[in-house]
Order: sequence, then structure tokens, then C-alpha cells
Amino acid sequence: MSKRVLVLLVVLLVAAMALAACGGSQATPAPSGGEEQSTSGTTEEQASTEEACKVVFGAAVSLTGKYAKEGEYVKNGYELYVEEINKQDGIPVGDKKCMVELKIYDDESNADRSAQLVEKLITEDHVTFLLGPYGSGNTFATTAIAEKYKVPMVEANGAATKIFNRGFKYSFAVLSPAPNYLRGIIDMALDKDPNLKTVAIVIENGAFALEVAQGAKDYAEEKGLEVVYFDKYAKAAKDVSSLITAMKSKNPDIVLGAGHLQDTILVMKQSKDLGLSPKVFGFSVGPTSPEFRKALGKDADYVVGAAQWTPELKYKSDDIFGTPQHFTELYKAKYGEIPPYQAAESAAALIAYQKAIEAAGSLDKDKVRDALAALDYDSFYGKLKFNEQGMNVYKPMAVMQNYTDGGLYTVWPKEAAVKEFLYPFKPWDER
Amino acid sequence: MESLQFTQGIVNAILLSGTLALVAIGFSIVWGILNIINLAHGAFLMVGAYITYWLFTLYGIDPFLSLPISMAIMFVVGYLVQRYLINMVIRAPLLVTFLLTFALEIVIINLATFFWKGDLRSVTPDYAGLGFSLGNVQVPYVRLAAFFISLILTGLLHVFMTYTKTGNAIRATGMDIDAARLQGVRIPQTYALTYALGTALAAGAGTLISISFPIDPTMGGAYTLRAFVICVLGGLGSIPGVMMGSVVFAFIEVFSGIWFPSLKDAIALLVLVLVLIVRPSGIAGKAFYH
Amino acid sequence: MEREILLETHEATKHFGGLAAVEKVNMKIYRGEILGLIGPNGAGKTTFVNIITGMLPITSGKVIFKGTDITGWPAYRIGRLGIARTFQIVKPFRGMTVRENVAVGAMFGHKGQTRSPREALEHVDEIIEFVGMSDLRDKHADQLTLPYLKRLELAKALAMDPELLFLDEVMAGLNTKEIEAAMELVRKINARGITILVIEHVMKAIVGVTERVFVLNFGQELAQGKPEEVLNNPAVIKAYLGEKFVQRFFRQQQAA
Amino acid sequence: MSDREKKKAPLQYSLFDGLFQGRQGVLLGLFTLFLIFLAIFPFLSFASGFWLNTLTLILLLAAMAIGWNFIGGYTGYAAFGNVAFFGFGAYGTGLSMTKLGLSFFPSLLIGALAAMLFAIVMGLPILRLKGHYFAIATVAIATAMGEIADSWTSFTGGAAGITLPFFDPIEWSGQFFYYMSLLLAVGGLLLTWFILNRKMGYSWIAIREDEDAANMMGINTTWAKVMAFALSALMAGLAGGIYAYWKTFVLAEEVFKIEYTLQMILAAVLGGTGTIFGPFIGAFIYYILITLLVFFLPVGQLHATILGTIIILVMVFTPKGLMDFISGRKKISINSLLENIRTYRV
Amino acid sequence: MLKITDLNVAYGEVQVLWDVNMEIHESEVVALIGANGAGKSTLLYTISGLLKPKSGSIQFNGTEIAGLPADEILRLGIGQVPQGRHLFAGMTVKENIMMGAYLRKDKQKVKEDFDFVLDLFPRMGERLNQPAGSLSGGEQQMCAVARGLMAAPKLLLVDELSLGLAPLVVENIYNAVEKVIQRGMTVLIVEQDVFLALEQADRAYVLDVGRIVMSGPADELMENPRIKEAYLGI
Repeated sequence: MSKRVLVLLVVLLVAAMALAACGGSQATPAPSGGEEQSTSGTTEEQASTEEACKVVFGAAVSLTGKYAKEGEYVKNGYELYVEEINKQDGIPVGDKKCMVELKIYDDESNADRSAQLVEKLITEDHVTFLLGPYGSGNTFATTAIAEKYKVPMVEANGAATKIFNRGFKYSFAVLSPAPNYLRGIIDMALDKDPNLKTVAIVIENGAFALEVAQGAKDYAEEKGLEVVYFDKYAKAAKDVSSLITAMKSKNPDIVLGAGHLQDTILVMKQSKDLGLSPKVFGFSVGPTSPEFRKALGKDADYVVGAAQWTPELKYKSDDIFGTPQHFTELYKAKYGEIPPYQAAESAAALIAYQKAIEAAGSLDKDKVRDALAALDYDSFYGKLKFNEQGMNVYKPMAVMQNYTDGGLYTVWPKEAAVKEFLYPFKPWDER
Repeated sequence: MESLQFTQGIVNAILLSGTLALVAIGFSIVWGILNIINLAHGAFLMVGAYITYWLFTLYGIDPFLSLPISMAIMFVVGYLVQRYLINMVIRAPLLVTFLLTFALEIVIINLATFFWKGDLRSVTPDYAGLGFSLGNVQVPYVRLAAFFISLILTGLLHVFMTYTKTGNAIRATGMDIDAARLQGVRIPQTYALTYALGTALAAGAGTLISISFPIDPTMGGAYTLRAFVICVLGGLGSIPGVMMGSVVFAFIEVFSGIWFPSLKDAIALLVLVLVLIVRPSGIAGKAFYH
Repeated sequence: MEREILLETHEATKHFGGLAAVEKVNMKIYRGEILGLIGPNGAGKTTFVNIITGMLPITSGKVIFKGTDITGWPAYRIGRLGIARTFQIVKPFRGMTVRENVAVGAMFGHKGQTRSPREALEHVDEIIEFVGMSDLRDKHADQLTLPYLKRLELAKALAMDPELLFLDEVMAGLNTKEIEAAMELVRKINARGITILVIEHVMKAIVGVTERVFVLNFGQELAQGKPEEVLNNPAVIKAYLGEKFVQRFFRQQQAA
Repeated sequence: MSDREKKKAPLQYSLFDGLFQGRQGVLLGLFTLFLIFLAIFPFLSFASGFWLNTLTLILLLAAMAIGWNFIGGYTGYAAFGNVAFFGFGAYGTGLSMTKLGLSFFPSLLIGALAAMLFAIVMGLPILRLKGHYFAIATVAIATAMGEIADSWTSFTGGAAGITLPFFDPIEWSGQFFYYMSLLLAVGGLLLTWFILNRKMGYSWIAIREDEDAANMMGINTTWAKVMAFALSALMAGLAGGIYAYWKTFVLAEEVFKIEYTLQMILAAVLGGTGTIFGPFIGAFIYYILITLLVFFLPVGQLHATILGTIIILVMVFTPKGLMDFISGRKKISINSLLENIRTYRV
Repeated sequence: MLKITDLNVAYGEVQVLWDVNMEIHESEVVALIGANGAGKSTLLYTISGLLKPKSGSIQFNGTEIAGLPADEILRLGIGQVPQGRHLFAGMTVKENIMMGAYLRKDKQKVKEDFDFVLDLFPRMGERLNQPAGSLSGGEQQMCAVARGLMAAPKLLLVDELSLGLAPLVVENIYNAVEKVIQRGMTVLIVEQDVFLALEQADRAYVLDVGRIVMSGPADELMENPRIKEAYLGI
């Protein structure tokens, strides 16, 4: 009578154990699931001629879910670096070279999953070092795991400072922290027209955007501007017309938006609907992405956006990319589009690792960590240097503008500008 | 509050109420007649929006012209979904239909994300964003047109429900299924037709929304919840009730959005809970689609 | 001899919208009796029981049980006070066995406060036997046929140790033999000292078991008295069989 | 079950039959084995941090599903907002630890009590609602609470969230949270069993089967429903508190997300609502299914579609869960699968 | 016209009708009487196709209709005025009446029939645009009869028309039914007012706990003192 039942339960038990065993076993090759992407630039013979040495970088990146697009850029950046470095037979460690391997899982834009996967990367896949996911929330969750296992994590896509306020020793961020995002735009606007008086700031209610906005507010007030509007809208808002109306009634000179691509597009669309035309429209994230132009068409003209990095920046480096321009060429050749800054900063995270490994002359996790902490290097992406908390506060933010010719050009800082900052924003009713 | 905010708020609320009414009516007839909460409603709306987007992007078809196309396509889809899936569990307990339609939503959204990617898209005809000013108040043409089209569609539905035999059969089925059977109404077909109508209306609303707002595969969920709130506010089963509910809801949403921008859903939802607590079966009693 | 009044209604009235389902009914139930409540379909019998037992809010009037005004009390308090009822449309707890169904009554009813679930489960065996369902004790309620569901209703109500029991059409849909058995059961329940109000369409049953009959028609009292008197009351027969039938019927009887 | 067994056990409480009808010995034995396996799991050689992490998630889900089962499975109220209690537990614990500087256990208690209190305050009015209205009111409250937590910067930290201290020593945190979750889930099973042996259990099932009859039979239905809701909240609140400390941060968008509600319902439904072990086993089935989809099947980015399809198939063919088949109450056959459709279509 | 042979009907496991045999001839008025719970309405629902029989046959004009969908049966010509009226409460009186003609395509005839039922129930004419839910009990019953007639059935089943209505109203409605009968419609009357039923009917069947226990010409049954017993159970 109970045979079937017995079988069912045994199957359940065995399935659980088998899963555990299969996942935990080192002998079996890593599962070749659809979520997992292994990139190795080497072949079997090459590896066997030398003493087998490889560095495995692991990351959980959003390939599906709400950050799927950004996650794709991150993955591209990681992969481009790995391809290039393996062309040079890998990273020099002491007197030998180690081929680089990448292990990426899809975290579905979900912090729980992200943490779970990083724990898998550490305890099951035994990766050498960790790379960051996309977004502050997921980064927050994964840095804690890295800290628990004392595995360094250099991340490139979590800008919120609260990630780094917890005294972590193993987490580093190559990107400029959130409060710095909008400084460049404010500087540029005042440089163009010192008579600007008022700023309105709209904020997506999220950890990153709130820090961006607070940083911008402090900086604007420091520069003598009056912040006439400062309010947040719900994350994933589908309608911000109330805020636009409220801003419009204040008639600000500058409108700054702290948020992400999606809500930035929404703010622009509804500003047009409601006829909000300040002299400067600037956003933390969005205008520098090709999607922005795709979504808004001509309405994207004049809008400026902060950028961690742009292809036109004038950095020079001895890393494998050398200059932003060279990085752009390689990226374009491989992916067929201008690299968004997420890709560049992701690649920069690996550059930071490379330089730290070279300095440490070892793949030892603690030695590399110490080398990362001491790193001071000028890369194609800009300065890579971390403060005590692990944040890169030394790199300035650039500004890009959507031009009336349909292009996207760096307009700030002045020394890197390819085009003049178009000013003022042309009112909607005059277009 | 400054007067611009106030007057613009009123205009926004009125414009919003039109689209919301269209969303809610489709949801409401499915709930009222089939007695299921169709959690996939928003997903159908999203598909409607994407149909418009693709027709515009690939073939340059004007979004307003794509309205009948997206409605017709989703009408057929809705009919098939009800007839061959939902009908299997139509009389099952609440939890079953709830989870079934929820799963349906998950599948549709995931497929949409898979094929169309998760990023935000916009339908941008040349006239997008154009409008006229009444004093300082802006009235975008597109939203105004969407408002009137919503009203027209709602009116057409009203006429259909009231003056055609089929419409009467649908209403009759919602009121007394056995009596409807005795008059010769074929229930399975009527149910499928009702669901198809609801789906088509959702798609129509999706089309109109896609012209004024950016779209993405997850856009629908918020509209499903709003539709529910509106049905409760306006009472289940009457088109004028849904219209009233939409207006009330639009005003709550717009003005709570002005005062507490990051709390606007919470306020609308708490209003819903309050209404339910005071009147456990919605504000208006049971009326039946006229 | 003045008998003790167990339950009394004063002008009990229930309106649904504008419709009067029960209109100013004054009823007395004496301790220990079996009272029949009859009336044609739609006369308001079930509604009347519903407003006494707290299932429906009363529109106006008063209900007094053992000298306590219980008007407006929630149903569970009335149940605990010692009034139990069966439902015309049976309401078994389908996910439970027969024994558990009945035990719920023993756990929460009149004397439920003092019983643990285990005691209740043991206590109800006697009641299950009393209604003749011992064999079905461990069956789930959803496996029972209608006659047994009717008995289960009875057992559930009995397990509450009520002083007053309302039986709402427990015999409808039963065949003659089953009705005989049910009547016997009602008498036996009464013999346990439980006062009973029987709502029934089956007149044979009413005549067989009740001492007194109360007739409702259109929500109002039509007649009350001894069963034979009431059933031969032309007004009552008219309400059931129609006026013309009564005329003809009595003519026939006189002729005979 | 044979007749002999029947006589041997005259007092059969079918409330426990959900799983073990007639085959208590075998099934209970297997289940005990499984629990022992879980208890020694962290000491097994293949028990990596990843598996500990995964099992912790499963056990927390099981605990929440067991809690949901009180209100949704036994009392029969389709609660779709239980994540609100999870959120209350997480915030209560987080705020107590950071703002009051309490240690974890008292904070956890405060968080769970806050969740319970909230359930009672909300339950009194909304448990009067029925069917769809109750379901959506719970969704609305959960969503609104999440949004409030997300915006009330001065109290909850708003969208920046709360950062909790680490479990010390950090190396053992994996094991600590695993055992906390195991304790909670097993405690939930014991609590279910305990309640079913009490009057409360009978009240719940009576309310589910017929609330009017239950009320008429002397059950204070309001009290029983509110208790079911509150105990449901207790389980979710404790899970939320453990989760918060485990993850070391509390963010409204994480701890109030509607997916958690969905997951607990799915776990309960998959295993079988209104049974003691159903939600526990359902949580394992659900999560192992998901894990398989994510890691071991080449379904790529379509795993949500597969998941949705599975839900649809379960709803259409076995909405009463797998427990009916495991316990042998139903045979797996085409007919038993189609029976549901025959019953519920028009 | 209608021939029922050995019909058994059950709700789940509970059998309600046992081996029912019954015949209705063209242009005949047949009454079906019996106590509450005897299974009268169940029989009508089964004839109309709302319930599926467990076994047995129902033939209508030679066609086997047992188990056919309700709309097919209505198309073949069996209409019903259900017990408890079952009006569409939110629809107007006119819409309710017109729902009766839902399956009919002959617009001209429908118009004529509509005029006929308004003639039959002048009160309906006054209330055409009122929601049916707002009518009084008697008016609702009239509306239900009118709706039933609009299907122009060959056989009309009427269930408990007098239920809960004042005598004067009942008389009013039955006067109308009489007119319909005079037009030659075949009618099966289920009625708790035994005299009313027997007075209208040519023949009658007595149903007791799911079984036919008596049948015969209405006049004979009317004289039969056992009716009172059968009905009241005394």
C-alpha cells in the first residue's frame, strides 16, 4: 500500500541530497546551465604547456528582471576585459602568467538570489575573486557574503555610500560614489551662466538616488544656489505629473533628477506634456544611455546626464585598453555599439584586480586585498584609488549632452569636452 | 497649495480618469460576470501596448490607428484563454482562480521580457507631447484624445451591453446563471466572450497608455490593482459606477501625489481598505452593467 | 398550572429592504414542550429562527430567553447560553469526520467551557449512537448521504447540550420510514428534557410529535393551538392548499 | 488501513490525517529521518555555504507557509498580504537592534510581537470581509505598509533602509541562521500540531467549512479568525526578524515584496493546504523545483514561464496539492487529474 | 409529446428522483403536485437540461433530450418559468421579457408575442423601464411568466407560480395562464396550491419523495380524499 508513498518520499529526499552532492562535488564539471556563462580565452593545450594557473572571477549579474539591460552591459564589460587579457596570456602573477576565467550567474535582479549565488561562487565554485553585481541593493547583499568568507569583491555598479559604511574590509568600488554624481552638472551650469539662481530636484525613492540627491543639494547650496523643490517619487512610478506640476509652479532655473533610466525618461516625457522648460535639465542616470535617445527621439535634445565615464575622456594609461577611445573601438567591434559607462567601469574593476595582483605577486586573497587597499593607478577609466572605506572618491564625474544632431557628446569637464555645452534648454513650445 | 498645482491637478485627474475607467471596466465585467479576479488583466494591457509599439516602430502605423488592431488581436487571445484555460477552473475556489490568473500574468510578462527585453520603450509619433495651454495649465493633445477615446469606447460598451441581444445575454448571465440558461444562453461561450471583451478593453487601454506613458513588460501590475480599487469604489457591475470610481480614484491619486509624492499608492490603497471596512462589499450595491 | 416560559418574543420583526419577512410575532415557548412551527413556503419560518438565534440582526422587537434579553446578541453567545439549531440547508463541516463534527458542538456549546477536545470527542460517542450513526463515526462528512447529513445536523445541535432546540425541516426529503424514525428521535430528545421547536412541512410529523402548533403566514401569526385543531382550521388549510380546495374539501367531508 | 488497526486506535483524530491516513508509521518515520538529516546537515561534508544558504531560505519559506496555512489553509481566508508581517518582523527586529541597541533575541521577540499586534489591529476589521474583498484588502495593506516603510525616512530609514550589525562570529553565521530557521520551521509544525489538538484547531476548520454553523455552535468566530491571523503573523514575523539579521539589512522593497506572499501560498498549495506537513514539504518541493530550473535546466531566461506553467498545471489538475497523492488518499491517474476539471468547468 | 421513462436523478451521491415515468400529450395541461422536497423542481430542471439525469430517457416529440444542453432543449420547444422567479434583477422589465426571446430570430412574431404578453399583463406595460428587482412579488411573477412565454415554447413548464403571493395576485396570474392554455399551449404545472393546479389541469401526477405515487385525470384526483393526505401527510 505504501510503496508508492515510500518511493515518492525517498525520491524527494534523494533529490535534495543529490542536488547537494552534485553541487558540492568538485569532481563533476561545473554544471552547464543556461544561466551560467564561462568564458575562457585559452585552449586545453595552451594550458597544459605551462603550469596550470588560472584566476577565476565570479559574479552574479542581473541578466533577467528589471536590471536585465544594465546587467548585460556589466557582463559585456567583464567579458571584454577577459578576452583582451587572455590574448596576452593572462595576468602576470609573480613570474608566471595566469589565464583568466569568468563565472557569471543570473541573479534575476533579486537580492536574495544574488546573495545565494555569491555564496555558491565562493563555497562551491571556489572562485578566486569576486566581481560586483548591478545595483546598490544587490551589491549591499553580496558584499556581506564576501566579507563573511574574506574574499575580496571589487564592484563597479553600486554607488550608494551606505554599502561602505559598515567597516567592510574586502569590498571596493571603482566608481565615484553617489553623492558626487550631479556635481559636474552644477559646476558646468554655473560656469556657463553664473546668474542661475534656483534648482529643483526630483528623486526616485531609492538608496542610490537619495544619496545622489542629498549630495547634489548640499553641493548646490554650497555654490550659492537656492533649492526650491526637493521631493521624491515612488520607485517604479508610472506617473510623476504631480511633481512636474509642482516644480513648474516654482519656475526653477535648473531641474535635476536623481534616479535611473526608466524614471528619467518618464520625467522628460511628462515635462514636455506639462510644459516644464528650465534652462538646464540634468539627470544622474539616463541621458548617457542610447536607450534614452531611442525612447525620446528629438525630445532628448539638450538634456545632460552625469557619466562615470565617457568614450571621449582624455585619459591615458598603460593598462590593456590604454585610452577610452581604444576601449570604445574594442567594445564596438565586439558588441556593435558605443560602450555605456557601466561596461567601462565593469572592465575597470578587473583592471583594479590585475594591478593589485601584479603588486601582490600572488593570488592570495588577503595579499590581494591589501594591494587593492593600497592601489593608486591611472586607468583608461580614470583614477583607481580607494579610501579607507573602499570607495573611489578620487575620480571626477563627466557630463554628456544629447545634441540636436542626434549625437551624444562629452561636454564636461572642459578638458575632455568634444562639443560646447548647448545652453539654454530650448523651451518645448519653441521647438 | 499653489493654484497652478491645483488647476493642473484637476486637469490631470480628469484626463487620467478616462484611461483608468477603460482599464477598470474590462476588469469589472470579468469580475462581475465570471466572478473571478483576473490578475492577468494588466498583462493583457501590456501586450496591447506592445502591439501598438511594434506596429508603430516597425510599420509606422499611427498609434491611434492601431487601437482596433490591438483590441481585435487581444479579443481573440482572450477568448481562447478563457475557453481553453480559465474555463477549466471557473467554478473552483477563489484561491485557485487567483493563483491561475496570477501564474498567467507571470508567464505573459516573462515571455514579453524574453522577446522584447525589459527596458522602457515609448511610442513617439510627431505629435507626442504637443498640447495647448489654458492659462498656465497644459493639456496634452494625446492625453485629451485618449480621454475622449476612452469615453467613446466606454459608451460603445454601454450601448452593446444595453441594446444588443448578446450584451443582454452577458448581463443576464452575470445576474442569474440558471435563468440565463433557461432562456437559451450558452454559458461557456458567453463567459469566453465576456473575458474576450475584458481583454480587448485592456488592450485598448494599453494602446492609449502607450502613447502618453513609457511602457515595459511589468507595467500592467499597477493597473490591475488600480482596476480593483476602482471596482470597489464604484461598485461592481455598473458602467456608470466604474466611471465614478475612476474619477474618485484619479483625484485621490493625483492629489495625494501632489501632497505626498512617494506615498500615492499607499494612500489610494488605504482608502480602499477604509471603504471596505465601512462597506464590506464596495460602495455601490450590486447593479448590473447598464 | 402555569408553565415556565423558556423563550419569548415580543413583536419580533424582520424586514429585508422594504419587505417584511417576519412581522410582529409574539411567541412563547414553554419549558419541556415540543412546539411545531408551520407555514407555507416563504412564510418566514426560517427567518424567524434566524433572528432568534442571532444569525440575522433583528429589525425590531425583543427576544427573551430564560428571563435574559438576548436581542442583538452574537450567535455564538446565544449558542453557549443553551439554544441550538439545525439548518434547513445542511451545514456540515465537510473536512471533519462525523465524530469531530459533533465534538465541535460539545466543545463550544452550552457546557463546552468545561470540556477539553479529547473529553468532547469521547462525550459525543453517546450522541452519535443516539442518532444511529455509530458505524459512520469516522467517515468524513462529505461522504454522507442527505438523510445522514440531516441526522448529523441533529447530533451537532444535541452535542451542544441545549435547553432549547430548533429543528428546521430535518425531515424534508426523507421517505415515510425515515420520517417515522426521525419522529421517534425527536420524542426521545424531548424526553431528555430538551425543549424543541420543530419547523416542518411534513404535517404527519407535526401532528405526531407536537403538543402545540404555531402557524406563520406572510410573516405573521395565522393561528396557534393543538395540532388537530390547527390543521383543521380552515384558515390554515387555505394557506396550504388554496381556498377553493378547502371549500370543496369541506363540502365533501360534510357530504360524507 | 485494516480493520484490526481501526480497532486498535478507537480515537482517530482525522485532523492529523492530512498526511498520515493509515500509514502513519512509514511516513512519520521517513519524515523523522528527513528531520534528522536536516539537523545534522551542516556537519555533512558536502554541506557548503551555498547549500546552507539555500536550505535556510527554504526553511524560512516553510515557516512562513506553515504560518499562512493557519489563516489560509485551516481558517480558509485567502490572505494575500502575509508579507506585511514578514516586513513588520524584519523592521521590528532591525529597529530594535539599531535604535534601541538591543541584542538579537529580544529584538526578534519585539519584531514578532509587532507583527502580531498589527495582525490583530488589522484583522478585527478586515476579517469581516469575504472572498475577493478580503484577499485584496490584505494585498492593499501589505503594499501600503511597504510604501510607508519605504518613505518614512525619519523612522524606518526610508529607501536607504536599516543596516544591522553582523552576527558575531561572522564565520558561523551560516550555521546560526540555518539552525534558527530550522528551529522556526519545526516549531511551526509543532505549533500546528498543538493547535489542532486544541479547541482553536476545531474552530478554524469549522469556520472554513461553514462560518455560520460554527458561529451558531458557540464558536466565537471573530476571536478564532483573529487568532489565526495573529499566529500567521507570528510565524512570518519571526521569519522576517531572522531574515533581517541574516541579511544584515532591511529594505522595504525587499521585505515587503509580494513575491514572498506568493511563494508561501504556492508552497502551501503545492504541499496541500490545511494539512500539517503540506506547507513544509511544499516549500521544499517548490524551492527545489526553482533551484533545478535556475541551475540545472537549460531554460535560460524563461524559468519564470516554466514556473508559471507549473502553477497553472497544478491549479488545473491538482489544486488540492500533492499531499492527496502522497498520503494515498487519491491515486495518480488520468481520471483523478481530470476530475477537477469536470467539477469546476461550466 | 413528452415521454419520461425510468428517470433517475441524483445530486452527487444523493438520489432525488427514482424511476419517474410520465407522459404529456399535445395540448394537454398536466399538474405535478407533491410536498416540499418531493423533487418537483428537480424534475423540471432535468427536463430543461439544467441537470443531467443519472439514467432514464426523456423524449420530446420523438427526440431524446436527456443530457442535451439547455439551449438545445429550449430550441426544441420546452420553456420554463422557474420557481422563485429567477428574474434578472438589474435589468428592466422589458429587457427581462425580451431575454425570453433570446434564441428567436423571427422578429415580427416576437413583436406580436410581446404585444400579447403585455396584453396579458397590462401591469408589465406600465413598468417596462423599471428594474425587475424593484417590482413587487406579484409583478415579478408576472414578469417571469411573460419572459417564459416569449420563448414561444411548445411545452411550458411552470413552477410554483403562487409561491408567497397574496390570493388575489395568484388568481390574476392564473387567469393569464388560463388564457395561454386556451391558445393551445401544452403546459406542465407544478403547484403547491393543489386546487389551483388541479382546476387548470387535465391530468395530474403526485410526486412523493422522488417517486410518482398517484396519477390520473384531474377531476378524479380532486375528488380523492387521499390528496390531502398525500399533500399534508396527515
